Amino acid sequence: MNAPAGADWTADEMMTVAAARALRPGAACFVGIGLPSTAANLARRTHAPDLWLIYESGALGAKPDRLPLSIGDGILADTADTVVSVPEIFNYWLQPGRIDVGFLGAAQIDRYANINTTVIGPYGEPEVRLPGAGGAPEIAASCREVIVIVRQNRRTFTESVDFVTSVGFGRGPGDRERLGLRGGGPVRVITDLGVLEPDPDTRELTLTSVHPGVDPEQARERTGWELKLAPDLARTQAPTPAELAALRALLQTQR
Amino acid sequence: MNAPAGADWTADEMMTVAAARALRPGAACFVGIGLPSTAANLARRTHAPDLWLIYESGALGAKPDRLPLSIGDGILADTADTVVSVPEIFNYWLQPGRIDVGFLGAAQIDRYANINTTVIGPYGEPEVRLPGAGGAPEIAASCREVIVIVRQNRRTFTESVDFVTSVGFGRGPGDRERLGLRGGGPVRVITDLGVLEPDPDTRELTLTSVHPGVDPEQARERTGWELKLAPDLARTQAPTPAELAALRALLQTQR
Amino acid sequence: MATILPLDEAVRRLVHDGDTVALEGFTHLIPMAAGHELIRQRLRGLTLVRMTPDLVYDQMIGAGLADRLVFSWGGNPGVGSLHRFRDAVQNGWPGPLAIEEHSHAGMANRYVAGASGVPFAVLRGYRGTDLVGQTATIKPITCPFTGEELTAVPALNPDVAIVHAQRADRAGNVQLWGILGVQKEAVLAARRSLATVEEIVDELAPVPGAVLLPARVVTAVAEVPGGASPSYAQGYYDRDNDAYQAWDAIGRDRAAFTDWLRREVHGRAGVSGGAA
Amino acid sequence: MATILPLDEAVRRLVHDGDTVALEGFTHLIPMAAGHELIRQRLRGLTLVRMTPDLVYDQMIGAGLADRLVFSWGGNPGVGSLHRFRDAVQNGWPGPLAIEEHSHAGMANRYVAGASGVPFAVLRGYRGTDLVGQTATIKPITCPFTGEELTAVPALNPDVAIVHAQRADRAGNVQLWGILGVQKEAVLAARRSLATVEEIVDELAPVPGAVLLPARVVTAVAEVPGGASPSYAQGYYDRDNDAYQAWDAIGRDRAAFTDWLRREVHGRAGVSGGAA
Repeated sequence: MNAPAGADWTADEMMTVAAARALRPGAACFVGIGLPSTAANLARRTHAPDLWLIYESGALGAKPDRLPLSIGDGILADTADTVVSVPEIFNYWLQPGRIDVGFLGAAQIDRYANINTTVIGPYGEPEVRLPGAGGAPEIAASCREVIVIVRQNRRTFTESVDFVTSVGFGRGPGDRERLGLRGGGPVRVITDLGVLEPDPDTRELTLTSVHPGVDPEQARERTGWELKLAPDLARTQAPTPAELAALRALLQTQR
Repeated sequence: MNAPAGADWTADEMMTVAAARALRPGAACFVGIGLPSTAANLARRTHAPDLWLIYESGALGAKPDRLPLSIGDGILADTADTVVSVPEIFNYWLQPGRIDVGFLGAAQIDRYANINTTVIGPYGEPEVRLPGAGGAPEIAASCREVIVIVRQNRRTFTESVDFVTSVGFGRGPGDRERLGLRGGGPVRVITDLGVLEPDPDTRELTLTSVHPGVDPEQARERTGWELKLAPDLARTQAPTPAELAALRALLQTQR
Repeated sequence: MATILPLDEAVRRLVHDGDTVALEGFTHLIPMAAGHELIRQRLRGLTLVRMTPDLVYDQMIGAGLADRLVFSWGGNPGVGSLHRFRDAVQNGWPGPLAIEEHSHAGMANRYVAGASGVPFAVLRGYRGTDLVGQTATIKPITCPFTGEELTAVPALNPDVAIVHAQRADRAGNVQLWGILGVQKEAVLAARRSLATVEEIVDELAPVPGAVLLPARVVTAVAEVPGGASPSYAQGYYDRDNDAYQAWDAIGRDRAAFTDWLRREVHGRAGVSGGAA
Repeated sequence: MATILPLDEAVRRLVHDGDTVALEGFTHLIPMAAGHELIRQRLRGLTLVRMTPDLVYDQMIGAGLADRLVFSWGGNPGVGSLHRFRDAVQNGWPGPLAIEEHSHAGMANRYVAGASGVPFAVLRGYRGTDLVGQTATIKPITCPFTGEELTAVPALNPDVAIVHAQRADRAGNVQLWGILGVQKEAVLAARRSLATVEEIVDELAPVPGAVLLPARVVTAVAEVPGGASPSYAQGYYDRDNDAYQAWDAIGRDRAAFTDWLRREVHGRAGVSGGAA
């Protein structure tokens, strides 16, 4: 809905393509189902065929030739370099910092990229009870970097989250170190409007790129805090025909 | 050498047969190489074909058709119900108390069945450096019961051991409980002269059976403490022809 | 040594009101049929434990079996929310449901500690999150060598663990392969265990990647072909994704759910396979 | 990603004077040839780590590579003592050898902690034994939930882990099966790792019970057929029990050992297989 008039792609497609581009060839990538899995598998079909996909179900080096439908889809075990138990995936692979990139979604995210996927409203008297933590707190703590994919609106981008399920930068610089979190934390929040990155000094999420057709003011309106714009605010490169074709072919496999 | 004149078996054969008889059908038995392995495999060939053999190398339910030559012999993996890693054998099998019987040897053993397999003389200036602990301390701590097999002499059966590698009954009643050792501890020490069992009240090893041809005084002479004799001191049943035949056939397989 | 029993008899012998019960299976091999049998036997006051309460727990919670849920992620994977779970937590329907909430890493380590016979596990986890303030079973622990502060979680030792697997032999050795999940640890941690299997065979041919649960840690085995449906059993059948989609509408509405329960669970006593 | 290298080149790149080095393999798949290459390269000041120092460590200790040994059982399995190890501990020949002594359970858990990125592991072990008084890396720890006292041991994170396996593919994924030992944990715990393998193949066919070490946790792979001899490689060759027996006489005597070292190790530069 935010794609520019006349564009042959949607805002969700732009978001997925931007996320795929963020994955370096050869990286070990901890993948959740949904947009992260789509983005990671798109990267495998475009610039990063050797991306090493890890699913929390225990599949190491999965190479699905279609989009898996769950994090425990049989195609993951069938195509993996090896399958390990769930305790092993968390203890031997995630916790020691072997994973380059973790992908997270969010029901709420604040200016320091702290994420809520647990509850809207008070914990004891929830307005909306969400699924909860799953693998997210330790993905956020231990991956070398974290990428968040989430659609941008004021309900989601809130001044403060109702519950910290996964720590981004806590209350600002030094908090990750103080908590002993050994991964680098969020490096990028990719939305349907643009890309936010933590300011190197303040760690506050700052708009660094807007997607084609998006006015930066739109992004500010859809953010629950006073969103800062990077001085060198960039314009995301529109999806290339090759990227779009690969993405659509990938989504076809889900049928 | 302690077999009675005219016997067609040796004291070592008597010792092995007595150890085999101590194993109940169906028991899960943690087996070390040497006499314990011979005794356990003899039991499998006589009264306990369903004995469940566990080797610390990770073989669960091994069914070797010959005597394995090491605790990691290939025949163990080939015939096991399953092979697990060394951390699993200790953490998932031994530590939680799943093993009925553990077999131990000893370089020294005291009246409370504490065992030394580490060093003769002071630790820092050893007279004889022995192999060390291996799996023994946790076998002694966690198996439901422990059987010790060792040849009886004053060098081995000492007033006090130079180093406690594996705890029997510590300094007497209540010590295992105080230390949080959840297995029952040694139930039987089988030697080439007879069988010693802990006194139910004092926990002191007491001679409860002598093998055929052995004078109880011989056992006392070969013990470094004032060995008590059970009031109902028994005479071990001599090896039966069937037991001897099975043992000798088993030992043949080692060639 | 495992006893081979019909499913209803196995559940009757192993599971009692008030028990702590863990049904495990990570997307793959979810013991759905066993869950339905628990519902049919109208068990009450259970503490249900599971890393990923999904359809089968939504159904058991909606049917009123549980007083308490210990978990790390409660959703309909790939579809959305669990509405019976939400209704219980948000509105106390059909009764109040206490929750004890962890992360996957914490739950996995709790089972590992339980399987290992130690009272707690240590991990890097939870620090800085609001779970620490809500869940009493998360505590700090200091490394006695480095002084570093980490997190401790207590062992999980369910009264009963229930898993589904591909095969068992007649002695009750259970073999499973594909996505392995946390089933081995759940069975080893539990006081009693039930494995439902696709088939009982004379001999378990070795399969690459297969885990074997020796018969002596399995209390009972029940042959329940299709017992993981609508989840899947690698080598036997695929996941029924439509059923997961369809569950959303059923679970969303108390009346639709109650009707489903009557028809598809209580109405199917003696039908061996899972249904949703 | 693993690099495929000749053995001498791999050792030159990965192992340096003063390193902490773990050669693992539990009776099965002992990296004998790699040990001999360490001797040939006259490395010095090593801390050698291994659950079961046997022939290969007797040889390395006798050759003067080690300042320090971290271990849980040092013997010639099925034969008797390790005479070079005894000579070093009892008489300081060829130099003093400090020892840090554990039980198997403790060592296994130390590798698990190292592989898991936590600074310590918790176990039921050591309590009441004299190891507690001799080994500084054994400490009590209290369960924060039950108050029970257990034992903590620190993580092992060797600079280099060396293992032998049946096969690797050209990307450096390593496959091993049979008795698994603690090799996976040793490799995952180490900063760098070397796998010698019986053969490098185009495709790793799945084998029941096989463990795969993904190429990204392996630094280098060297093809060394017979590299575990006189121990064995399941599916390739049997254990040479005569060599273990013969070692007793060689190891017992300093002159016989020195002669053996000159002839069978230093005299065999470039010979790929293990020898004893």
